[in-house]
Amino acid sequence: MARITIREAISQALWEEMERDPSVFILGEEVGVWGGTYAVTKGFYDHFGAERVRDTPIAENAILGSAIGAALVGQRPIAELMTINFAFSAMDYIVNQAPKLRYMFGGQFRVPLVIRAVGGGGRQLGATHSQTPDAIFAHFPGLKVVSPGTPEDAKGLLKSAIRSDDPVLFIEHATMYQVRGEVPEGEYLIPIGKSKIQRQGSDVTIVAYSKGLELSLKAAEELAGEGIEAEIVDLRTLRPLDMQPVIESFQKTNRAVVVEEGWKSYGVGSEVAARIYEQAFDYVDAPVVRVAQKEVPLPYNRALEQAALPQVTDVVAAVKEVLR
Amino acid sequence: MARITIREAISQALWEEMERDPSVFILGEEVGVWGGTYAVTKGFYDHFGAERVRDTPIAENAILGSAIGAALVGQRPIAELMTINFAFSAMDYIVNQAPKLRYMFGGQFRVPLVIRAVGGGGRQLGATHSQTPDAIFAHFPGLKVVSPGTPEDAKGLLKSAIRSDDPVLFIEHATMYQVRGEVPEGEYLIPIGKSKIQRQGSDVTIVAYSKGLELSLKAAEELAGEGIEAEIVDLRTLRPLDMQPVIESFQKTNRAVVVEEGWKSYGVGSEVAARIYEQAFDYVDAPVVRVAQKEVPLPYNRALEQAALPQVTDVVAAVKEVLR
Amino acid sequence: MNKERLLQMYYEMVLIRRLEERGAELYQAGKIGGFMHLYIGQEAVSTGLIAAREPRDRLITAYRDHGVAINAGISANEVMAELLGKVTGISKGRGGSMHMASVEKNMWGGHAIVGGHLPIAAGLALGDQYAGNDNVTICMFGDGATNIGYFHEALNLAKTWNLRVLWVCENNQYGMGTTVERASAVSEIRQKADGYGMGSERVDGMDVLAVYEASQKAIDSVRTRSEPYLLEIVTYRFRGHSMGDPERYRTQGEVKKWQANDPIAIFRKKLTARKAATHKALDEIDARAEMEVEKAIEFAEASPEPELDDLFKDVYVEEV
Amino acid sequence: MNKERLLQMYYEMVLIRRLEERGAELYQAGKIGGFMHLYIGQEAVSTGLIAAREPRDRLITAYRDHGVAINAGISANEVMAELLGKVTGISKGRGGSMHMASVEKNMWGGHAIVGGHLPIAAGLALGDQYAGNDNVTICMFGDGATNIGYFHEALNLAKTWNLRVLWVCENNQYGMGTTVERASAVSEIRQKADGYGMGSERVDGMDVLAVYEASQKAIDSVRTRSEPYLLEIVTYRFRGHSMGDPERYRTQGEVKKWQANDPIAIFRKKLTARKAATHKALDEIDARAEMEVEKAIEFAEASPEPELDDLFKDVYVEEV
Ligand SMILES: Cc1ncc(C[n+]2csc(CCOP(=O)(O)OP(=O)(O)O)c2C)c(N)n1
Ligand SMILES: Cc1ncc(C[n+]2csc(CCOP(=O)(O)OP(=O)(O)O)c2C)c(N)n1
Ligand SMILES: [Mg+2]
Ligand SMILES: [Mg+2]
Repeated sequence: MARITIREAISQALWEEMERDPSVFILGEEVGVWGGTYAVTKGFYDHFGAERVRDTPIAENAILGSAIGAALVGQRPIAELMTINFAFSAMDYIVNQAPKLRYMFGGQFRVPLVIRAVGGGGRQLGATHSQTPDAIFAHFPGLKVVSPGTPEDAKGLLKSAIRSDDPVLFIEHATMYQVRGEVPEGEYLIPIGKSKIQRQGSDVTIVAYSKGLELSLKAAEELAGEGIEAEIVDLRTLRPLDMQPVIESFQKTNRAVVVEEGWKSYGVGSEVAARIYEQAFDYVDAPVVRVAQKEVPLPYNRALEQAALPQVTDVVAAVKEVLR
Repeated sequence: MARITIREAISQALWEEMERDPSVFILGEEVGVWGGTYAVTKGFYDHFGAERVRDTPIAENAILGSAIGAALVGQRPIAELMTINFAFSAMDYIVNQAPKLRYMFGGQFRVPLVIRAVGGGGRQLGATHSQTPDAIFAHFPGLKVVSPGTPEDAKGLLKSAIRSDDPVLFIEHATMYQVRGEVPEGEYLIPIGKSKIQRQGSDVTIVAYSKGLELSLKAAEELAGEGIEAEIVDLRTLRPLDMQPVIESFQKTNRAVVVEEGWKSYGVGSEVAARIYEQAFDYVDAPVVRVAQKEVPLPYNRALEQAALPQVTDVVAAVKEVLR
Repeated sequence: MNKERLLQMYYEMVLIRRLEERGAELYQAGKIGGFMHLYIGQEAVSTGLIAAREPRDRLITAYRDHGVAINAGISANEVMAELLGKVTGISKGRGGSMHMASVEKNMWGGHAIVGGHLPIAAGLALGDQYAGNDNVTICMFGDGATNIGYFHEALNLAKTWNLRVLWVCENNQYGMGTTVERASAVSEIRQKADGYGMGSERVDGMDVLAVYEASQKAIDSVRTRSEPYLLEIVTYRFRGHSMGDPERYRTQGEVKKWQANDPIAIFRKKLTARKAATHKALDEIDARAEMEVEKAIEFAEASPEPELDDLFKDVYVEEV
Repeated sequence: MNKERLLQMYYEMVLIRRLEERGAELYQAGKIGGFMHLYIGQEAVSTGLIAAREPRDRLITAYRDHGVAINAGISANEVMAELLGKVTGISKGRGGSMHMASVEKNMWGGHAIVGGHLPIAAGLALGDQYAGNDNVTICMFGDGATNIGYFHEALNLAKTWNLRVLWVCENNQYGMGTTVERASAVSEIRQKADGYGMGSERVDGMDVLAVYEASQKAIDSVRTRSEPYLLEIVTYRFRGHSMGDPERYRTQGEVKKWQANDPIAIFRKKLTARKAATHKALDEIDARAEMEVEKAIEFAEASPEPELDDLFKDVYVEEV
């Protein structure tokens, strides 16, 4: 097992798949000469060349639309949105084209497309550049939405996404690229659509993903110091949403907290909570508590921004509340 | 009280506000010469002229962006999206600009903008043109999202929206324009952000809005024939979401069904269910049941489309399930 | 062009006309739902254009796609069955009027978001460029579509990346009820190519042979020079924008004037004048087209509805 | 132009330069967060342009907005305080580097979505047209922004509706690490105006007086002819795209060549040559600008942070 960062994990997944399959190529803003805004594709341009690591104009519709077209005729493009905030500048392709073309044309088309997008707040980028709007993409059938929280998952899931014949939105978190963890040696894949227990515990179930996982793992350590053992289920995929490990854990703990970085209303926590009640009603001992972003556009000022974002202390407090 | 259709109610609201306030004007595709794709602005062009009823190019970003700009300098534009499906072609203005500008610039700006958009399935328009994606817009703080289900509400809420100094997304349903109902004589306003009991009952609480309301009212009649009295709470506004009447009703009935036309996952029902448990946990006798669209892009074929859309029978069945 | 091909073009134009006329009746009778946009008046555009393609050249268009489907080689049966929402339809009844596609015929839809398919067209060409072939992608769209951002991003990308796309604007003078002049900064769409340093031409879309010749030249130029080109084809739709258009935006006189310029009548006159066919031979073709459409209606009506059990099929390739 | 105004322009250019240099230091020291895009090298653009506006003419720009803010009349104090996220900042510490705006100074931001503010600019002008005045909206954006759909929709709308917008492309040759040639179908941005039948001009952005004159003419034309115009101002950014740019996409040689063409040095030479000022007088202005920036830093550092209790303020005008 090697210990690498999420950045390295993603980079490795891209590299390995490009080496493996010549139909895989990357396109997006500054993916090439620059080396990727977040240095994920550093060195790719020199190695794979300008045809396979394509710098695009600043034109998100052209990026995603052309990626869909190339996918239709058999290539496997990986389109990068410099940040997920720019998804709103080309939303139609993400929710209204890629996920619908196959169904609408009676199953004739395939759209083997990966859209990589970096999201997340906490870097004082102001309201338009700091969003974690993952939940809204997961609303659309036909799309797969993946958002890993560890290097192992990032690598294995991205490789599966690239090999998927369906469109996948792969959401990374800008403040998690440095997160380190073990990844298996050699080639491995992790299936899309499977939640995973990231920490075992018996007192409370924390459901989280991406940044929420990071917060939850830290909170769990703190709670362990107080004798509270949290079990953490990492959703990893928001659509299709795998509730089975959540429900199994909940049947053990009878109490759950859902942690996400995005806004609370109409968020991931709402869906998870609604399903827990539907699927494990008889096991519910206390209302599910949702930890999420305060309902404001994220401000620039650091203290204000942090006040709006969910913190480890919020997770700890939520667990104590649900255990009360 | 006059009995008019929702189409007439919306038309009256627009007409009255334009007569009252010269800073109000309409822009959008085919709002003028054509008279509105759904005939809502029929006669407006002749009466108010080309400056106040502006036909635009097919350019949703230009429509919404320019409406925001005009709103910033003191006008009160009503921008029409021919259908809400085209919101995805100009999403940034709806979720990332209009709702954030005021906050981001320290409260200096006002964006007194109404975006009218027609949504809904059931007309065999195929996957890209049949959506009811209301929930995703309600995810964004800074935006108000309104979607009425009766002529009275349509008129009163639209007038409030036009007078609001904040951006409002006003979602109409294409198959409800002919729905008739009583509206008060003379001028009246209905406040944004207030849910309303549309039918009294004591056995079960149905939470709905827009098309979901129509289905629920029909289901309630049917249920009444079997001795089941449903109380129907119409959300009317998805953000800010007023749970008080829902909770009050639920504390009486202890059982709830949420009915919406959009997809179930990450939908309105998820949020309402999560909040019911949070706010009325001690009153919960059975899991909240969500009635919603099946998780497929809507197909063209009529029978298939109807199979995917929620039906009155689904609401009836859900009520029986929750009462079991 | 040899006589056989000329008559084939004539046949296709008449077939489209009849199919649209009968389709309109079926729509009125409630057998077709959704939005339906007729191609009547514009038959020469797709017929002349598509006659000039090689089968490996890809087609993609907007929702006004019945004619394109026929010219692409999709059968009247499959088109009609799709209109009736039957499982034998070219899109299995899932797509309807606006969404006809056939991978086999290299026809990539049928797209209902105005301008939304232009970046996708650039992508088809990108896929071919990446694969190393010199296929041309032919992308058709309306005059109204040239004002939306998709158009700009797609044309800019195609020129910058030397993609083999023939951009074809069917300028039928209106986007719904809005004239080109009321929606576009320039009234000759071809002028928009100047902003991209792209070659362009404007051609009479009522004359199928003019369309054919211009298309052949344009496709050839795109293929050999490996760069995009914009063809503006000027035409007119004789019917409303879609079924149920109140048509308040134009006069009957204007419509009549254009109808006097019927592309089928014009072609008929040319064919007989240059003795490529007798009136009788053309009448026979007319009858054959009519039969084909009647047969298609029979086929479609007799075809089964999609299975309700298949509702969830094809949402994903891989089962989830 | 009288001497006083010339010296005011010189002062503003130096003030911007110093503010950016000191801002960069504060950023490195961790006192400024987020993305910060410096205007060093481009000072002549906004200075010459904005000197030509009347106060009623509206300004709107992208995220590279510190210079524009200063030229618009926002104080160095307010700019610096905003950079430090203080409540005394022009956007109360909510916006940061990319989001400076002042309704009072008719400066409408500071926008971080590339091209996103162009349709909004059209709307400012639409609001003025609707109000019946002849204010001009001056909308600045980068070369990279001309490839996105927003640009197209905004320019088309402005021309079709005769909106009074002066579109100003600051062509600094790069959008992040991508040259104009690699991203745009045409390398002279002004050519894009041809596709809209819009007047345009290309001007040297290192010469503030050339910028001023072209701007004055352009603003006047927009106002009196009541139609938009595209001004391409050719310039260069001496620093990276934003703080922390690895600058792998250009050589030091190229940067040096452009730095030899420093807009402040050029203007200084012109001022002394035409005896509008002595070197000594200009040195005094330099010192005054430096002081102004130091004072601004003091002000900003001493200013309070926003109240945490105000987190929910101004999400809506009306309390919800
Ligand atoms: C993005 C988007 N906006 C609006 C519409 C609604 N709409 C459908 S067709 C049409 C007119 C298009 O005109 P044009 O491009 O000239 O094509 P034509 O119908 O004349 O063939 C409009 C506005 C749409 N489908 N997509
Ligand atoms: C819609 C969108 N896409 C991408 C970005 C990321 N981005 C920020 S600045 C920039 C480069 C813009 O270049 P240009 O317009 O030339 O302006 P300059 O920075 O040179 O002043 C990019 C790609 C963004 N902010 N918005
Ligand atoms: Mg047209
Ligand atoms: Mg630039």
